[in-house]
Amino acid sequence: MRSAGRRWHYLLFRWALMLLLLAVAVGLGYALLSLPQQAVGLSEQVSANMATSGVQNPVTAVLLNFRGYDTLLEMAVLLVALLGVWSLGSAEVHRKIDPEPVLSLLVGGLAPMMILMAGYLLWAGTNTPGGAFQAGSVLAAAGILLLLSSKRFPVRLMGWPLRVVLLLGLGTFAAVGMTLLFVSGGFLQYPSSLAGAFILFIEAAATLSIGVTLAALFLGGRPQAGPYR
Amino acid sequence: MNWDAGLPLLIVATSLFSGLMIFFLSEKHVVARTTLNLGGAVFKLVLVGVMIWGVFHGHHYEARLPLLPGLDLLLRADAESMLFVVLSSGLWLVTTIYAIGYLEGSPHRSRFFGFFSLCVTATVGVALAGNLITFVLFYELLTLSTYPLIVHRETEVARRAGRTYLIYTITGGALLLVGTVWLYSMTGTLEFAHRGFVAGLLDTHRVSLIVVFVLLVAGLGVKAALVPLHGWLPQAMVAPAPVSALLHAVAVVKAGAFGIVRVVDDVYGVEATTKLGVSGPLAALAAVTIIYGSLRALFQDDLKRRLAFSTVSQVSYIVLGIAIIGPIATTGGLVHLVHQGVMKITLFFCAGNLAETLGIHKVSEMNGVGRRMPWTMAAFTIGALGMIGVPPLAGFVTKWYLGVGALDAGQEWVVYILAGSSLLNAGYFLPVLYAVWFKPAPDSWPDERSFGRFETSWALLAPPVVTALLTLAVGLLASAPFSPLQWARFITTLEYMP
Amino acid sequence: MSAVLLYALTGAGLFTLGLYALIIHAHLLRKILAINVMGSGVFLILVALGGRTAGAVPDVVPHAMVITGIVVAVSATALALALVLRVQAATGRAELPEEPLE
Amino acid sequence: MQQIPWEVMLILLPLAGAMACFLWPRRTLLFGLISALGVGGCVAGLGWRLLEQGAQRYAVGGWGAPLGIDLYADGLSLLMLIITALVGLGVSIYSIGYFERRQAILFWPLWLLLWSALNALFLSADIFNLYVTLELLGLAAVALVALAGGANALTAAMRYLLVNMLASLCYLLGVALLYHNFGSVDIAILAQRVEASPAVWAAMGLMSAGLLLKSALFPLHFWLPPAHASAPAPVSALLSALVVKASFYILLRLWLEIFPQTGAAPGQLLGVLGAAAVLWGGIQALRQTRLKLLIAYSTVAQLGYLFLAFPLGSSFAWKGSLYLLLSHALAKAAMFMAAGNILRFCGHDRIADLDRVAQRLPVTMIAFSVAGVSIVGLPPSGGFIGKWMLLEAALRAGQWWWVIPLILGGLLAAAYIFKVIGYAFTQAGVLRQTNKVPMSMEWAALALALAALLLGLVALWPLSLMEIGLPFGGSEVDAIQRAEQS
Repeated sequence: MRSAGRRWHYLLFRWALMLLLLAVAVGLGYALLSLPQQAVGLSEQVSANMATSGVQNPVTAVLLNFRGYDTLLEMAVLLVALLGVWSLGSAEVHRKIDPEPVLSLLVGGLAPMMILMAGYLLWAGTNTPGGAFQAGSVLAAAGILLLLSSKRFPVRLMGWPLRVVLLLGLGTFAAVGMTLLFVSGGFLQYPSSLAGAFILFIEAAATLSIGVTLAALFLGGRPQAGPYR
Repeated sequence: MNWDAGLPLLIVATSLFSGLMIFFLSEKHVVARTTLNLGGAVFKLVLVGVMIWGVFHGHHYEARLPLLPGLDLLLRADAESMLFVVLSSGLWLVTTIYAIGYLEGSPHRSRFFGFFSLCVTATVGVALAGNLITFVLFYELLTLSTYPLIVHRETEVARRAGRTYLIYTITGGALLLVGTVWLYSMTGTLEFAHRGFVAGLLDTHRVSLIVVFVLLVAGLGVKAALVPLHGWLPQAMVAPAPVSALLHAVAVVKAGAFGIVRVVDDVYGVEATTKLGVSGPLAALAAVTIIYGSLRALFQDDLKRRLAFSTVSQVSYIVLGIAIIGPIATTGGLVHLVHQGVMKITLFFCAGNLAETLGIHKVSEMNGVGRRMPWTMAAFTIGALGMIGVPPLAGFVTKWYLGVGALDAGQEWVVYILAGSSLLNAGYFLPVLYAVWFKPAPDSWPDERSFGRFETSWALLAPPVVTALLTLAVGLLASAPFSPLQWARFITTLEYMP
Repeated sequence: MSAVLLYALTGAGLFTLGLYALIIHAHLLRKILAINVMGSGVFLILVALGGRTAGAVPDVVPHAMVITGIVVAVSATALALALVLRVQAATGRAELPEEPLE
Repeated sequence: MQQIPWEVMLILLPLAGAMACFLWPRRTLLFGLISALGVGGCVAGLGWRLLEQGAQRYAVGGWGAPLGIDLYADGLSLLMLIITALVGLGVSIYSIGYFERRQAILFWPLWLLLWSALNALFLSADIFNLYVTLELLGLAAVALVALAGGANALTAAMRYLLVNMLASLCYLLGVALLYHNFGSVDIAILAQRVEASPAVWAAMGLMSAGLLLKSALFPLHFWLPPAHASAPAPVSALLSALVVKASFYILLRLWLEIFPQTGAAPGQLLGVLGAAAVLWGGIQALRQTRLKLLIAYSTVAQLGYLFLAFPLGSSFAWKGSLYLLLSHALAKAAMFMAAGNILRFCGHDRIADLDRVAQRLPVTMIAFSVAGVSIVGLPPSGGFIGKWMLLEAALRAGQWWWVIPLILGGLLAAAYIFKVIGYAFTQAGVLRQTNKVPMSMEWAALALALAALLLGLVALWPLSLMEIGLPFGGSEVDAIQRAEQS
């Protein structure tokens, strides 16, 4: 009896929730439909300032120049997520299994390709779609493939070298921002002649960091070496 | 900062400073603690003396600390505050000496004397408060600093009493706060003034003013132990005797009664109080409390409990005097602030002596104790006779003024209340006195301790003797200049004369 | 109805669908998936409405915002997944207790 | 010589400190304390500038809104930064003694990142940037809760993370709607352009819902008690004192700037929920048998007070609410620290078994009691000033019914605070095995508690800071007061 009653309650709850969310969806849809049909947003301002942004790809210009500060904080978000995962405990020891030969072969061939691909994406990001995040993701995928195929990274790289690479993106970004404070008098205010170079520099560092951070997140815990062991 | 602003601050700070210092002393530092205690008390008394001299010579003592825009913490020496300051700082010195003797060798004395000093700080603050918010501030501080004193013994009973005390006083404080804010939102000022500061709102905000009056009196009535808000007081007598003395005579109930005086005289003013029609109900409430407290006291065998119910009754004389609305009755109420203090503190000191020296806690154990402890019981007798209103003791002066004042104000019913109450007072004190002096002593006392030369230790004996003599003096010398009575008449003049 | 609005409405649908799943399902993995569906809905709305410009070039600022949003979502999801594993290891269940622990 | 951009320093300094701590785990203490002191200096610098020059706007990258991101500092931001710096300094000192090495090397970088996120949040003038800071803050907070380890902390962290993610998405959807309606994410520009439309209503609903969830307003508080109670003590202090306040701050900004003309009904609703939170949180706190849960429920109640300003809407009410926020931050941090000391000392935090803590841990007990005075709202304390202002604002606005939760909440708070103090004054003679509590942990708690008390005596100073840039609009109440007095 009791379980039947419970079930009935559950169903009632489900239906009520569904109705409520339906109302939310309708309201949301109505709000969306009520938006102006035409809107330029900030596209005019973006194109007007592209010339001084140092890059040709407008998305990259927004990400690393106009709203570069967001991206700086976002690198910090990645670092926090990693520290969060590390604070949960150490990574589980990988089971010692021999990867199948096909996987081994595939990874051996794919990983260098992917790293190359990441480099291209990074470079391309200055004028066509692409950039540090795309490149970093591909890099991370390569790293995860290597981890899955039980490739072990040398223990001595797990200590400070790993931490340096993890910090590279955020550190470079912040350092460039500070340097510019003294050079051009504004935080993250690039001199337009050097903007491209600075952005590429930051992006390269960020790519490495993003790739390694994502791969480290995949491990799900602290590395088995170094002071964080 | 000039001297006129510094003095009120200094008077408050002496006990605050010594209290905070005492907290940091370890139990073993008896000499340092005693020095701080007595030094603070004596220094405060000296400063109060200076202040009286100054007020007499036309100095205007006032210290302001801005609290909120347009609202200051204000310490000010006016006639009413001087009355209460003299009472509390004088009795504090006596009580401190008593407490040092009483608690000798018991644990947690640093904590006790720390809060003891904070308690007096709060009381002096209440006395010197120049506006309602300052009053509220020190009133709440008083609640907080007395709680640890009530639970000092850390027994289950003490903790229960402490809990009851908090439930009553914190709720009362909340009502007082609401009333204060409400009043401020109407008037834009809270500064005490002779004849009050609400006169301009009588026509427009009549209902609000009545509600605020009820809130304020309810908040203050908790500490003044007006029936039905008195429930905490008899329970709180589990605290050590010096704390009872403090609660009943110096600090807590007095702060409540003094607050009602302030509200009627200096917030609303007697005129507005009458016009709002709230003085009659207040007088009625006081009368009910007087009779009820006396009736309950009649049936208590526990001595301190009997005294506690007697306090419930006696403190309402003050409220009654104020609520009768008339210069003579007001004088009687105000002077009772002092008179009740010296009489009741004597009685509690004596009760403490009985408990400490002979282990006597009950009235039924007091047979023949007058021969074992003549000095103590002599003091007790003076206090008790004063309470009954036997001339020429302090209580007589009060009752005389109240009675004449009531007749003067055309409220004859008060005389019946006074007569009834005096009969009841006699009913619960005279049998005790009879037993003490005329009944034979038992073979042994419940828990006797020997103190050598005197009937008890000198620190326990001197305070009640001194306060008993004071009881005699304020009655005999009532018409001398600077007696409490003359001072109360002076205050009344300010309130009633054009 | 323009394509832009179609995408945006789909996004709104995804958002509410995800919200429903988040509330209904007890398993933590499903909850995390539901939140990611909600996130996709928000990102879809954000990007789609950027296409309301007159010319062929859309407003790119929302694109950059979405990239930022995705990175944040990935980070949070990674932390959430790692937490699920630890919760399961500690309590034996990949679900939250009905009543908060007291 | 141009001006030093203190705003930027406030964000970058803890960020750099976090990176240094991460890179050199053996030197966490050094870098951590340098950062804490440095942030204090930067706040002082910014405060000085604000006092001299008024509210400040800083265009990051030199672009300026709407294309770029602006930082904006006025009195409201400044006070939030100051309180963060004070609590942060206290927590930093406290955690020296609290954490063992293994936890310390993770705590310090996470805490400094959290600090950076808080500073960035209080300085941001851009609703999308606020989203990023909110996420940074949320993830750091979750990670810090999980640092305690154990099933309770892990499930609490999990729940907290899910709530955070959900709330952030709601907020982000609102941002999307506002951007696509008005073409900017800058608060000041939006404030000029915004006009009532279905999209604005939807955005207000979504953003408010998300932020209320994060601020744990009743009935959305379910996640808070387990998270705040099971985290390590310094983290509990940070969460209750600062992290929940951050989302409240954003809500406050949005309501003051972007959604002021939404009519009275939503404000009344928030007020009702706040009143319910005060009562419900107070009753729940009273029912708890564990000290940290009691304090956590007290946070639920105290957060309710902050929302009582919404139905009143006068600048005096906003200031009162902010004043309560500030004093609650100090007092509650002190209280959680004191609870941490007791937990360390006794090995448990069951209230009924706090045998003789009053005698054996006097400094901690004084800290707890003094903080309690402010939580209850007794004079003289910051809590009293805040309550007084809200009471006065309610009575002046003729909405006397808000007095009831304000007073009842105080009585409930007194009940649960004195419940704890009462148990500390026992004669229970059982001497269990106890652990030593470092001096720094006791005195850090006391210092913050005394600061909460002091806030009740120097009210004019914070109140005058609240005037910088007039974040709460003109001071109409003060004007009325002046008119009445003259």
